[in-house]
Parts: sequence; C-alpha cells; structure tokens
Amino acid sequence: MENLKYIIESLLFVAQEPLSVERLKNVLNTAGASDIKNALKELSDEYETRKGSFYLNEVAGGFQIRTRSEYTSWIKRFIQPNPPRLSRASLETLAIIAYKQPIIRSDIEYLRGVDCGGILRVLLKRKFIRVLGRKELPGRPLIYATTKRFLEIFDLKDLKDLPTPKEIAELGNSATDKTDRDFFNDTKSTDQDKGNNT
Amino acid sequence: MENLKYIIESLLFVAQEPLSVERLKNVLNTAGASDIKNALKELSDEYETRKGSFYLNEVAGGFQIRTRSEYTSWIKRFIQPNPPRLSRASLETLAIIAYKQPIIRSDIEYLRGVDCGGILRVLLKRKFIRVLGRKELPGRPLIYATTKRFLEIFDLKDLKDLPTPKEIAELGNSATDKTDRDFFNDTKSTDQDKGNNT
Amino acid sequence: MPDDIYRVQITDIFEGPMDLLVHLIIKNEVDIYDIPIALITKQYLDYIQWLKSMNIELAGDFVVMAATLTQVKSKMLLPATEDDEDQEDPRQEITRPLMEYLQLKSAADDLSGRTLLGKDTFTKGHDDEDYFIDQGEDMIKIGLFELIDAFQKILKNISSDHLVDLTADSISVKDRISEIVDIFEKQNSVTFNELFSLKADKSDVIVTFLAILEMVKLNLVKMAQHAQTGIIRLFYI
Repeated sequence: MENLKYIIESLLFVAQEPLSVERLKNVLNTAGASDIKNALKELSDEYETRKGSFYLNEVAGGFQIRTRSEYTSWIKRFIQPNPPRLSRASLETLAIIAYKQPIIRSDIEYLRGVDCGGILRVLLKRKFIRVLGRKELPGRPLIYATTKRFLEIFDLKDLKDLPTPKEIAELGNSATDKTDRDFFNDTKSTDQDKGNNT
Repeated sequence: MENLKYIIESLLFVAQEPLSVERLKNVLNTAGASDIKNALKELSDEYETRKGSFYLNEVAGGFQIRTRSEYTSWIKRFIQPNPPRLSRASLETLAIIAYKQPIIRSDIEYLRGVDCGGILRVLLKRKFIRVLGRKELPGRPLIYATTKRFLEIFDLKDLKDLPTPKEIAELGNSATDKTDRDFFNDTKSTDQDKGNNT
Repeated sequence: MPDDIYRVQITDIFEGPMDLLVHLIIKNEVDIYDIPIALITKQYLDYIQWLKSMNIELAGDFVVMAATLTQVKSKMLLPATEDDEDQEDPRQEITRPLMEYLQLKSAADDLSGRTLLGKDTFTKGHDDEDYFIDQGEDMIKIGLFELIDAFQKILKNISSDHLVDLTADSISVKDRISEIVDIFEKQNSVTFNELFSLKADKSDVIVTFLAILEMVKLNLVKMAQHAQTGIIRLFYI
C-alpha cells in the first residue's frame, strides 16, 4: 500500500487525540503493525525535511500532528474570541438582559434564582452589556443594557430585530425533522460520482 | 518574512473555521495582503505537488485545510462522521433561502407549497441560516439568509459561487426557453457582505 | 392505474401537493408545458380521496391545490372568447409554480452533490485544550438561537412579575382574576401549573399569567417555590 503514509496522515489530521499504532491497525485492517510504523517514520521524516509548521509527535502512546513551538507566539496572537463562547449561566443572564433591558441586578437574579454578580462582571468586561445608569430605588442599583457589540456578535441591526421567543416557538417544533430520512446518508442520493475534488 | 508561508500554515492548522486574508493580516500585522495571498498560493502549490492527504481550500470567504476526498472512506472507518444531516425537505428549504435570500417565511412556503416552520427552526439551530432582520410588512416578519457556516459546509467561496441551476430538461420534452427564470435571477442582488455570522 | 399510484404512495409519502403533481407528471410522461389537466386533476383527486379513505390527515395545502386544479380545469373547458385571445393559458397557474419548484429541487440536488464538509471532506481535528483556555465550565458557542433558547427556558420556569409588558386585554385579565379568586375560595392554595391547565389556548395562558402577576402585585396571593421539586404554589391571603 504505497499510499499508506497519506492514509495515516489523513487519520492523524482529523483525529482529536493521539493515535496509537494499535488504533491505526484496527482502521487499516490490511496493514500490519510494522507497515504502519514504517509509514509513520516516513511521514515524520517528510515533515522534518520539509520543516513546515507542524511535526509528528509521539505522545501518550500514540502519534499526533502538532504545530512546532516556533509558531506558538503567532498562534497565541491569533486565538480569538471567535466564535464567542459563554457559559450556560452567562448566556442565560445575557438573554434576560437582552429581552428585559433596561434591568437591574436584583430583577435578573429574581428571574434566574441565583446570584449574578460574577457573571455581570464578566459580561461587562467582555462588553456584551453596559451600565445605563442608576435606578431611583433604595441603594440606587445599576441599570444594565446590552451594547452595540452585543448586536454585532449576534449579527443584529438593532434590538427590534431580536426574534422573540414566541416567534421561534411559532416556527413549530422539529416534528418535520422526524420524517428526516437522513438525506445525506441516503444511498440513493448523489454521492457516488465525486471522488475527485480539488 | 521568509517564513510567512509556514506561519500562515500554523494558523490555518489551529483555526476552526476558514481564515480570510483580512483576518490573517490582523494577526500578521507586518505582512501586507499581497504577501499573504502569495504565501497562500505557495502553500497551496506545495500541497498540490506533495499530493498528501490534505489540500488548501478556498471557501466561505477564506482558506481552510481540508482532507482530499480520496481519503474519505478511510476517515469514515475511523471517526463517526458528523454529516450535515438534512432531510430532503430541509435541503430544499435551504436551497430556496440560498438562492432567494433575503427571504421571509411566507415566500419560502409559497415556493415549496408546504409549511416550513419546523424546518426553519432546524436550519436556524444548525446555523445554516440566520435572521437578518425584519421586513417592513404587517407583522414585521423575520427575514432569513444563509450563514458563513452554510458556505463552509457546502464548499462555496461565496454566494456568487452557488451553481447556476440546471434547466429542467428531464421532465418536459418541449423547449425549455419558456422556463420561468425569475426564480434565480435575484441571486445577484443578494448581499454578499452580510455573510459574517458566528 | 390508480393501484399503481397508491403503491408508490405507501413507500414514498409525498411531502406536499407539488411533490404529488411532479410525480403524476412524470408517471404519465406528459409535457409540463402542455399538461393534460383533466387527467392530472383526476389522478390528483383520486389520490386525495385515497388518502382520506386511509384516514390519513390531509394537509390543507393538498386541498388548496385540488381546488386550484379543478378551477384551472373548468377554465380550460370554457370556450375561448375573443377577449381571451391574448390571455395566458390557464394552466400557467400550475405550470409556473411547478417549474419553480422543479428548479429548486434541482438546486437542492446540486447542493447535496457538492463536496460536503463533514461528509466528503474534513478539517483538522482539535483537542480543545490545546488552544483554548476555556476550562471548567461547560462553554457553549453562542448564537442568536442559543440566546433565544436560553430565554425560552427562563420563560418556561418563570415565576415573576416581569412579563407585564406582554400585551393582553386588560378586561380579560380582570375576568381571569375573579375566576382565580373563585378557585381560591374553594381551596387555600393552588399550584402554578394547575392554573394553566385550566385554559389551553395560548392567549388564555398569557391572560392567566398576567392575572396572577397582577394578584401578586396587589398582594392578593403569595407565591412560593419548592426548593427541590421546583413546583410553584400560590397561597390566597
């Protein structure tokens, strides 16, 4: 199997964790352990000769394609808040603020049933929300609202464009998807004749 | 920056979505757009010469390293592929939105002749489509459009890259010149630059 | 011939009226630009009839199409008057949307025939810990849908007076308050959910909800939620 090297490469490429020779053998059931080891060696040699941004790393009883440490500083500059990720709790808090703004902390906490101080700080820091002012109530609590950045992140022109939960609910449940005969797995569909892309 | 090619490679390697030249420029702030484009070209050429298991794909307004389809069958033996499971109905709805966007629900349903609420919900949830805003019509209906993710999944550089629909030849045995083409003619008016969603 | 139609139906339920029409046209090998409207209408109606006889619930769309077909058919029967000379073929009403539908189906085929990410091609796998610092808490990618979802969940579990901005007829709210008070006169407390099971329809739910909020505000009732079960109970004061 001349191509073994690249078949293994493709598997290492998509794998989320290091792959052991054993594991590779199970997938490539015609190839023996020594073939696989040779191919891995060839692959590693190729990467070393090429001196590109990645190398074959033997780790945790397996092999993994990794970026070389020379590139770490670039990769770090690249690490992105994109796509923005939030914890479930933060997202709930943000949702409440989005739909109920302007709103004070105690009302948010009343809706969520738990303390939100830490989360509000995070949301403020990440500029998802901002302080509008203080409410004329004992203790003069801060009033929260969403920011322009919030609109950007959720790709909305303005707050009026925020679909209401009711509208989404009215789309109906995904009952239609039950009839979802898995289209792409359907052998009848058109996936036979496209072995070659590029 | 001799090494630009591999710095970019390292970024493409760790990125979870296609990277635009713009995005790369922001990270590599010393390099200009044309340098970056050249480096991308070199990288792509290198992958083509090498004929390894992956290639550089231009998609969704950016670049992404992907496996060649020759290796798909091996990869599938190895990972549980997570195919974009879409029913025939969902796919048709998606096609309408792709070609006719921005579009409101009632127009989609007019074309398909059936209710699409559940399907829209699924497509929204899977991030194939998004809410673009509201139309100034009674009830201010939501306007739908496709996402960047849609381009990514269906291997489209941008919306202009959508294939021109075939004439309907299989069915009618008479001339096709009477075909109503209006359906796809609006495609050109579609906003290209609104593709940036999460 | 009808048997033939039915056999196909059982294995392959049509999604909508358009699907059925396309099937009939292909099956009869007729020209889409010159649809034998009488034949197609008949077969279409036969099919609908059959569905009914099978006790299959018919989507309204099928009925609408049946009406359209029948109408087109009768228009075809009318002798063309001179005024009608430059009028379009009544069948256009069927042909045009049908052509659009077919084009869209072919577009859908084109889409599914592409090199699909996750099916025909794959991107690099990542173990998230490598590059992302998000650890500990379950982090989720956020989008509009997740945001709405989160709010929906809150709405589902809501027990507050925060929904007063929902518009509803204030008179019906007052009515509902008195209905609820009626319940309280019989029993001292009632669970939140019980109040809602009274009235099923959506606007009723909102009205009931507003009524409860109003009562809480007026200090007519007190609400308490069970820490473990999460059940909300209302007590008449």
